[in-house]
Amino acid sequence: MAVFDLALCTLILLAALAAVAGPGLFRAVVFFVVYGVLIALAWVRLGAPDVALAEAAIGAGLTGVLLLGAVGRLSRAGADEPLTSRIDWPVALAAGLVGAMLVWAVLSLAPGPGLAPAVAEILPQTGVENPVTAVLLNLRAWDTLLESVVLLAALIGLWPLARGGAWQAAAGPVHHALPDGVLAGFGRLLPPVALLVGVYLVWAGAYQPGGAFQGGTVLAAAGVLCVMAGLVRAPGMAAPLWRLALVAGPGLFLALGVAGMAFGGFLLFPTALAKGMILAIEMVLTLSIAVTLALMVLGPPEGGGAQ
Amino acid sequence: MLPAILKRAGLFSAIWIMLTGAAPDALAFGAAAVAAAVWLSLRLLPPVGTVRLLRMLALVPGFLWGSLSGGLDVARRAFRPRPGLRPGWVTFPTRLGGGARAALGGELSLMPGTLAAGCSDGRLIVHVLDTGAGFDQAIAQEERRIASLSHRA
Amino acid sequence: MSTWLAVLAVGLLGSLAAALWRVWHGPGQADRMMAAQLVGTAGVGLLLILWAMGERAALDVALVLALLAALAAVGFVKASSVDGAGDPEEEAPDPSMIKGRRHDP
Amino acid sequence: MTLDLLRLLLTIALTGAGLVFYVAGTLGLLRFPDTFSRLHALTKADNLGLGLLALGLAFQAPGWAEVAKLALIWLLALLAAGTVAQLVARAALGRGAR
Repeated sequence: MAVFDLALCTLILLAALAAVAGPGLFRAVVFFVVYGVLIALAWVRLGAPDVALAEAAIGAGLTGVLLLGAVGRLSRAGADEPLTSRIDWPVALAAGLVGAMLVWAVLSLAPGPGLAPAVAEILPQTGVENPVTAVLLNLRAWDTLLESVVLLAALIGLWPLARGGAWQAAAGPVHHALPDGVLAGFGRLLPPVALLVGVYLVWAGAYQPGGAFQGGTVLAAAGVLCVMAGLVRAPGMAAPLWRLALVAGPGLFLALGVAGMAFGGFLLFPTALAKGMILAIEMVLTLSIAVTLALMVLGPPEGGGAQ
Repeated sequence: MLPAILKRAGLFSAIWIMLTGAAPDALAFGAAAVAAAVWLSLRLLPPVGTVRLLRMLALVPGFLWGSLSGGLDVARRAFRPRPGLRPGWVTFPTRLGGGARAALGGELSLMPGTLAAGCSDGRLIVHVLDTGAGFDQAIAQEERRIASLSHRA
Repeated sequence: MSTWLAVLAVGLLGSLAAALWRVWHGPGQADRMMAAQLVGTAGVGLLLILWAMGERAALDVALVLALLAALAAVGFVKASSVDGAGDPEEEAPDPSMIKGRRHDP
Repeated sequence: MTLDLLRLLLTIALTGAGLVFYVAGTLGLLRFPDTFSRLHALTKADNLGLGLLALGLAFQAPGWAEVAKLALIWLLALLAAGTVAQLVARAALGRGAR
């Protein structure tokens, strides 16, 4: 498999180079989509299937839609193809420097098992069987809590770009499709299956690779497809229930973290209750992540009526 | 309405079991997920008639065979020194409505020599690899098969 | 068995690499997009092989990749519609392109 | 011949055939003269390749659950292929995507 790994690394570098330095926006975006598939393979080879799952869902599903939509918009505005293959030297220098530092950091890593034994030792007290979930939602819950807040902040940052300042209107442009066409047909069939897969990934997260982020991304993709197929109107931010869906995950996480203070400290989950608490956080967080990601991909409101 | 709900619930339960390998502690999660999937599917695809699931199963071998010969056909052309293509377009009137038409298009795209590009003015637009080959009857036959699946109430 | 799987994986990766040529050369946007689709299908195949080699979770990664395989293409056809929010099937096809035969019963 | 050997041979034969179809799809994508013919090659050959690969590997699956998941993966890939072929072909028929 050494040949395979070497070939995979070469392809990743080629795809990355073509995406960054190749001429033409559209080509760059397609190479970025391809790069996502290759990176997912690399994560599996590195024994990190959790990351591979997230990459497959985000890279293959959502970023493609987002970036291709952006290219289409630039082209309609007559502003596409501003990219020349001219290299921006200061940026290249800075990126090269960071790259060299990363290479140095990797090479200077002491060989050894890392933190895995320490996690394995404490795993029974965390309430879950998947060590990655244990780290994300118990041992380093701070990180995950802040990440979920960052996601929300990104969406709030996107909202002021609403056309005409109507940020409470339905997200994105008003999508439409031939009601009995191919696109609508696909949009009628796939989302229920995607919903099942998304919930499955959340359930699986307690035992094996999976979790709120991966599941939420798949659910977001299902929602985006429903809207893009013209079957469901995108939600608007005037609706209190949608706002609740956005903040419920980080909110519950924060509340249970504060409750943990009764047991010794912020975000400290007592072993007996940890499983239930983590499960509750995961489920509600999945919903929030799904709604946040879907609204980000659909884009700021463009003046269509809200739901 | 009830038969549609039951059929879909059965189908989604089967998918859930395929996903989880019938793990017993996944059943509660599964019940909720299947209920949500049925609700979503009824909202996206309201039942307009009955779909004959058994007859659909009966069509599977024919579909697999078509898919196999479709793959063999392009593989042969791809490996030959000269692919021998005479590509062109044909348009067909179709009476199929809604999802059935998209299904026919998708199926034709996996069969030998034909590739659908949706509809326009009630005509199915089909790209064929070899305009000299007889595909008219094959397309008509697929249309009849798909039409036999649904039964409008 | 594991040798055979490794051969299979390298062969499939070679097929994937050749598709990158089409992404680079196009010429049309549709050509680049379908080459990306091929990379996705080959990626699913490679994940199945990695699963057979003992990476249990690769099967779920393949599942997610196959589930969302069409999403980028859906984004592409939406973005290339007139207003960026439509459906290519709503628009009449270019008549000069399909000047082929009409078949009527 | 033992059952294990038979399973091994079936796996090798089917996955080998799957690889051939993948290569055929790629060759078609590179060699066929126009966008739509290339779309034929991609849609038909690749999904047959994936199907054969999945079927071959199913003989090595530890249990029925994995076999079921392999089948589900192939079905989803087929649905995606049938949809993408039609959508991309139609988009290429319009103005923008050529």
